[in-house]
Amino acid sequence: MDLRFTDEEIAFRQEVRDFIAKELPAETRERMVAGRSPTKQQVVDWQRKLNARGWAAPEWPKEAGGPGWTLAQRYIFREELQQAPAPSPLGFNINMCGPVIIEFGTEEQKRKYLPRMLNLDDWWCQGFSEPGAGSDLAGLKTRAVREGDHYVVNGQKTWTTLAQHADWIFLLVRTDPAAKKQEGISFLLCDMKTPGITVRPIITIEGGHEVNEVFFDDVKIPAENLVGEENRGWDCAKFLLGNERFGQARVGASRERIRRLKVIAQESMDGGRPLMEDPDFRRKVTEIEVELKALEMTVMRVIATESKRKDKKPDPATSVLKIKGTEIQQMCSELLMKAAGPYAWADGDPDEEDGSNEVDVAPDWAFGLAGVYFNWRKQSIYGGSNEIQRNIMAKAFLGL
Amino acid sequence: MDLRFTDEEIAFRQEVRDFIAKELPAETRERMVAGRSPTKQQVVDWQRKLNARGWAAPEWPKEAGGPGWTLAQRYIFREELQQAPAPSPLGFNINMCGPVIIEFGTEEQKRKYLPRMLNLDDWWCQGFSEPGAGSDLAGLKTRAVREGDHYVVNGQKTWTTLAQHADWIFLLVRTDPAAKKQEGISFLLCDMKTPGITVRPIITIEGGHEVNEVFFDDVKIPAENLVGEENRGWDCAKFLLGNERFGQARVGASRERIRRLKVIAQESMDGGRPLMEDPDFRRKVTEIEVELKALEMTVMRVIATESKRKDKKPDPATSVLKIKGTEIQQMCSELLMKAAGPYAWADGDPDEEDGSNEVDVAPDWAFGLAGVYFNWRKQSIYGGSNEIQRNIMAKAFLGL
Amino acid sequence: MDFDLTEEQRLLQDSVARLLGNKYGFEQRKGYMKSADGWSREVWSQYAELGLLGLPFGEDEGGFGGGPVETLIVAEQIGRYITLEPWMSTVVIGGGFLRHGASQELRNELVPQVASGEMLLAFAQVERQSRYDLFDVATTAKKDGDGWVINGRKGYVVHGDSADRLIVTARTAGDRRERKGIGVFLVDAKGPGVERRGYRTVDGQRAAEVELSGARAVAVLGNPEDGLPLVDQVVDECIAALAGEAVGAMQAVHDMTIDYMKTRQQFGRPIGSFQALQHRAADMLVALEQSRSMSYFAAMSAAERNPVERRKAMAAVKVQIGRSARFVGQQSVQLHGGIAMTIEYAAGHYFKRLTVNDAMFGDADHYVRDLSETGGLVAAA
Amino acid sequence: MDFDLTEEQRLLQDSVARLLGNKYGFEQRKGYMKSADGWSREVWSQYAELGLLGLPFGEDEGGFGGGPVETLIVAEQIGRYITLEPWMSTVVIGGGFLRHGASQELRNELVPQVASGEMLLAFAQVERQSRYDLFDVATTAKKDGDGWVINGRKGYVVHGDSADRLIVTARTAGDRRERKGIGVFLVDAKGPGVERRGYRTVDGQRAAEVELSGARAVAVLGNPEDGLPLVDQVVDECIAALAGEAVGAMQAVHDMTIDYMKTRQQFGRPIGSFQALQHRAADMLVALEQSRSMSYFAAMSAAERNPVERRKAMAAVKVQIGRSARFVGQQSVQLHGGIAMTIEYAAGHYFKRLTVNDAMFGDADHYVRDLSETGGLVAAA
Repeated sequence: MDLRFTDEEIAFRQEVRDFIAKELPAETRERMVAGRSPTKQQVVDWQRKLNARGWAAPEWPKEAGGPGWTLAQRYIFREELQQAPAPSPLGFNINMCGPVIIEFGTEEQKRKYLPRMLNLDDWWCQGFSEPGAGSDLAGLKTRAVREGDHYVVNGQKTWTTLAQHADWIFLLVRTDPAAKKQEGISFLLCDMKTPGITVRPIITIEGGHEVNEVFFDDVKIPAENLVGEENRGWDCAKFLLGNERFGQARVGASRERIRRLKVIAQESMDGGRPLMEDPDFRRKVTEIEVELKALEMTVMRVIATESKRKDKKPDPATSVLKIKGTEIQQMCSELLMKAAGPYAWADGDPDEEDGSNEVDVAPDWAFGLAGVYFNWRKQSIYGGSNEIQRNIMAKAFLGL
Repeated sequence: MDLRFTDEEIAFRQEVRDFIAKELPAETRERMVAGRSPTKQQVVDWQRKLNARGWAAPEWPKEAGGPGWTLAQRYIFREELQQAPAPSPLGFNINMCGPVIIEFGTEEQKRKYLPRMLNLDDWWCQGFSEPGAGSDLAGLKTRAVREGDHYVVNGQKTWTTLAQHADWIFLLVRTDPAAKKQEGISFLLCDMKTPGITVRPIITIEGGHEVNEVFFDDVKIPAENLVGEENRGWDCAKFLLGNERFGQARVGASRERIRRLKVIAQESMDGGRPLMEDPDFRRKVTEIEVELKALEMTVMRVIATESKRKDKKPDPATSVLKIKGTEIQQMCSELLMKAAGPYAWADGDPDEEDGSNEVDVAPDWAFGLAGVYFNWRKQSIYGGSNEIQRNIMAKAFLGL
Repeated sequence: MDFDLTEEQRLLQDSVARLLGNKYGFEQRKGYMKSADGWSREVWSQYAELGLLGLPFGEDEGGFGGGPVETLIVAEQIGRYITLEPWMSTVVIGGGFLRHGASQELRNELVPQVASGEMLLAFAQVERQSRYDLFDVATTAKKDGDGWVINGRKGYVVHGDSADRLIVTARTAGDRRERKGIGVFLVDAKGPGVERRGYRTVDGQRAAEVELSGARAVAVLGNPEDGLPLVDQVVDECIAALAGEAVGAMQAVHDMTIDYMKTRQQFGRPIGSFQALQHRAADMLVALEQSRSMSYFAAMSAAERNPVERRKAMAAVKVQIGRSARFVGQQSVQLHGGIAMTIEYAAGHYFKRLTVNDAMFGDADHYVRDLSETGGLVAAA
Repeated sequence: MDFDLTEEQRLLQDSVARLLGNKYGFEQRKGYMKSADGWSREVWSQYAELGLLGLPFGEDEGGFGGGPVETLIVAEQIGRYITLEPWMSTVVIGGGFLRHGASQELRNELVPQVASGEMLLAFAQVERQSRYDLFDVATTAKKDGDGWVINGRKGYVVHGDSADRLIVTARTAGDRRERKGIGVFLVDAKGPGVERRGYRTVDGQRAAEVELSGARAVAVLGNPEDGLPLVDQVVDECIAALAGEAVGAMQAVHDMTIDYMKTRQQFGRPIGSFQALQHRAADMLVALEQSRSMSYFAAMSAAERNPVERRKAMAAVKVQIGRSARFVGQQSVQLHGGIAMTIEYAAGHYFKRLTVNDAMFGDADHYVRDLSETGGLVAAA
């Protein structure tokens, strides 16, 4: 048992850190420090810088355009991005659709899509969830009927994150309605410019536009856009979802939030002294720091185990990472809001490109923090709600 | 809406308080302040003093020997006893078996048992729970077979509190094994000296002897000891359990514990100052005080509603009282243990009559507090576990 | 001890419930939010007709003669429909300052205007450094002839953008965090030296950032050298009303959640049949019932004469209500799942209102500290 | 980064597990508890044979040459079987003082005796007023000729009744709560001026109250004028071992609970089929896994050279382990129901051990305060 990073890994961390320090635009960083999402252009620019360096897809194999890193390197890389903070490589491209194509796609599909994914020439989005399906993903109803060399798709997807930016969508459709629930599903790729697609924004409670409904009305998708076999799309979905091994822990991101929290709580006065000196507030911050340290060690355990695993089954510890990771992130957002006090409550979409504290109704460091808190309640709902994670642990791991 | 006590009620409280101040033996009080249960003799003596004053059975109707109090008076009386602290009237006699006899018993049974119950000439115990039944009380298996003018009882009861002190036991037995679960049960009264009864102590985790197993081996119980009709004993049981309206809140008892806690946390040094001045400890105490104040108001709401209710159905708020009441009591016991620090950990049965800190291994105020904490974990298990209470709320009240 | 409403109180409750039932559907509310004021003048005039705007004033001066229980009744309905009108600012806070701090002459002038709905009031108290300390006041009031001239900056002035008069705390003497030397002044919101920047708050209400540059007070409320006890009293009365609002909102969102759990299907059955979610709903009910109890305690304590006891009681109220509101709000969203994350669904709006309600005049954490520093509710013995 | 055990470590783990599997059934344990010592001399001699008593000493001096990982491995097994022998007192704490504080001569004399099981040590540190502050020492040591004479009273001396030597903290200079002026002394437990009153603690272990009246030290450990850094270091190593013990105990009681949930029937089905209880079990597993992670962090940090960083790390360890142990312990009892409340069932004994484990050298609340006062783990930026 040796619980430290190797010298090579420590050197690698420095290399990543130096790269970020040199290449990350200050504006992107500042926007993210304020708790806002980077703009589309900021994400694209950054992805291209990573791609130029060969770092666009940390988890991809070398032959597909990845850097060929060990798990520890991937972890270090992502952690450094998160705590910079810098945008992560676009998840839809790099962690969702890309790996599915690498695993199940034809050579033709690989050639066509992967390089453009890496360079963010195409922005992808995910068409999985449907209204009414919720945690029961396999209950999806969107139909695809084969007609000649096309599928004709009808139905509706929802919670489609950043569909408004997307050039392409990968989606699950039902190709055999007579089959049992998980069977009869196929995995398709679709150009968002195809006639019959309508994107309608869903505005979330804090006022942001991050997710969408996507309607398919007789949308013709070329049959060559099928990934894997027809009616075997659930394999792709399971692979994609199971692929998420330690990404939901977001240790680096939470560390960055705690740093920020400490700065804000030092600015914010309470009872005549900085809030950070209030024993109760300080205790709360310390408690998340402790949880985060334990989570970091749990991630490292998962990585160490993963490197030796042969099967591709999801690790039960993944649920621990999801539950604790999201609880910590939500708690950070709550403490940030609390730290800002009444000045957190000015309404404004934190993701608006123009910002909205221009009339100066709050100190800049406080503005919009309630919105982030409200928005982050989603974290315990999506990606397999934390209740679903507990079901998984009880059944798959404890055998209850 | 008028949320205050009336002048009469305030005067009544003073009357009770004066009585306790005058009559309660100092030894009894001191033993209870230390967190230990009163001895059998202390309970008996106190019950007789109450009986002499006509206060032995606060909830009984006048004709049965009760004082004829309003609900508010009963609440005030019990609260004053708890926060003195003084022993409450013996629950098995006064709140369990007595009311069942008053409601379902014959005149003969009333004459025979009630006066001796009031004066604690007979100490009763409860034979309901059985091994294996747990939260599923109606699953009981102890059999009673009618033979001439007797029932012959065979089986086992468990968790029988203070059976070692008891002269009589009231018990549920199965008289018709063919009937459905809740049917075919009868309610019997049994002299503990009847041949065939064996009492075996169950020692609880802290080392105390409070509960017992009671074995019945061909025990002959006169048929006249049947209460209500044969095979209708579940009615008695439901009545008895539903009778518990606000007793489990124990607001007065918790208030007394908080007072004690504050004294101990003032004695106990932490970081060079009294523990009570530690912001985190103080916060925890304050949080229970707040919960307790809310609970007190909830009890008063239940009382006010009860006085106007015609039906005898249990109030859903009863579950709130059980859950919060026990959570608060458990938290008090935990904070008392924490306040005492390492000196709470000397082992010793807190209920031993001789006490056991005689070799002076801890300050007297600290001795045995861990034992009380361990013992009080039972509170969220017995009397319908807190999980069962949540089931009741979800089903009976929320309709889920 | 009697928790039943009197006949008159029941009528009041029914009439407010009927009005809001008709006027405060979710779509109607959205419409009000988008209007220029951010709330409904029509509803406001109906408040006036029902006597809600004169609620706390004596019948002799044209009011309704209501006390803390009546305020609780109205506040609960306001929470149930998460209304947007400036009732809390104008009637509870503004009315409180008029009742406890205004000269007879000023009352004669303003009470009828408030009761009729012509006069809107807002409380300009928060400052950038003050957080939740009512006595932390940097804004100054300087004597100038018979009057007072005010300079400073106030933030999060709830409904400050539509108010006709601002009730401003300002320092007449002493250092920024001294308890003495604070005065309360009435300022014409449209008068010279007052600049307001209105904005919407996260819970859909309105507020303003206010700059005061040589603004002249039109009246003084209470003792200009020692106005803090007056501020404390009015804020405590408002805390009692906020408790009612929170209980109404918790009840509404809990009902909504239970309904959703009964209809929403997952894995072939209603999600309300899953025991883990049932227990969550039961815990929410416990939190709600404990808060309801505490809102009664708040109404009882609002009239408490001893200010130390009153402040302690209100601190306890804030702690219980704030903790419950957080739990009920968060879990309502969680039990709904994604749908409650959208702005088109009511549950999220209740969650947001409950979040802000907790923090108004200090959140549960603030008050648990206050209460613990002053010895708590139970004396040692 | 590698969490796998080496071949040698695996052998160590297996041999301890095998020994305790044979010797530490619940009934056997009860027998040891009732014996005069309160633990088993036979098991102790087998510890010696396996090298567990020489674990942390160099192979050159007759030890096993183990480091923090080896300590963790043994401690986890000790927790799994909640053993009663004085291993923590003698080997982890006593061994720590010998390794870091003893002269070569003293080591030469004592290490072989400790490793062979002849010499039992106990740490006399707690005083009635000290609570969890290692530097709060009223007991005095006065120079007398070449030696030191000790006066004072120590409480909760774990295994103090069977110890041959006591390791006593005593003040050589300064005020009671000064960090300087504390010395660490080795005292013959059976020598003149030492009075011990042994007792059983709630978790079934043994401790003693010790009165020192002119007891002469047989040796000094470390610098008698500035022994606190030595105490801190040894206690930190012990905290890392306690973390392992807690993880072992949590794992055992969690396993026991899951097994019980699978077999215990209520309402016609195993209680493990109730979702609310399943989620509780899952939350316990989260707590356990987070603690296991933290026990590795503890082992990593035990060798940290910078004492400030080491103390911070151990504070974090205590917080995580303590919170998890409380939850897992309480819920194990709750999920079992009544049966776990009886002394004849193992779950309650794990709960009690976990409760005491949390509070050894300070509970989670104590360390969260310590850590928060020293700036936490993450620097602001």
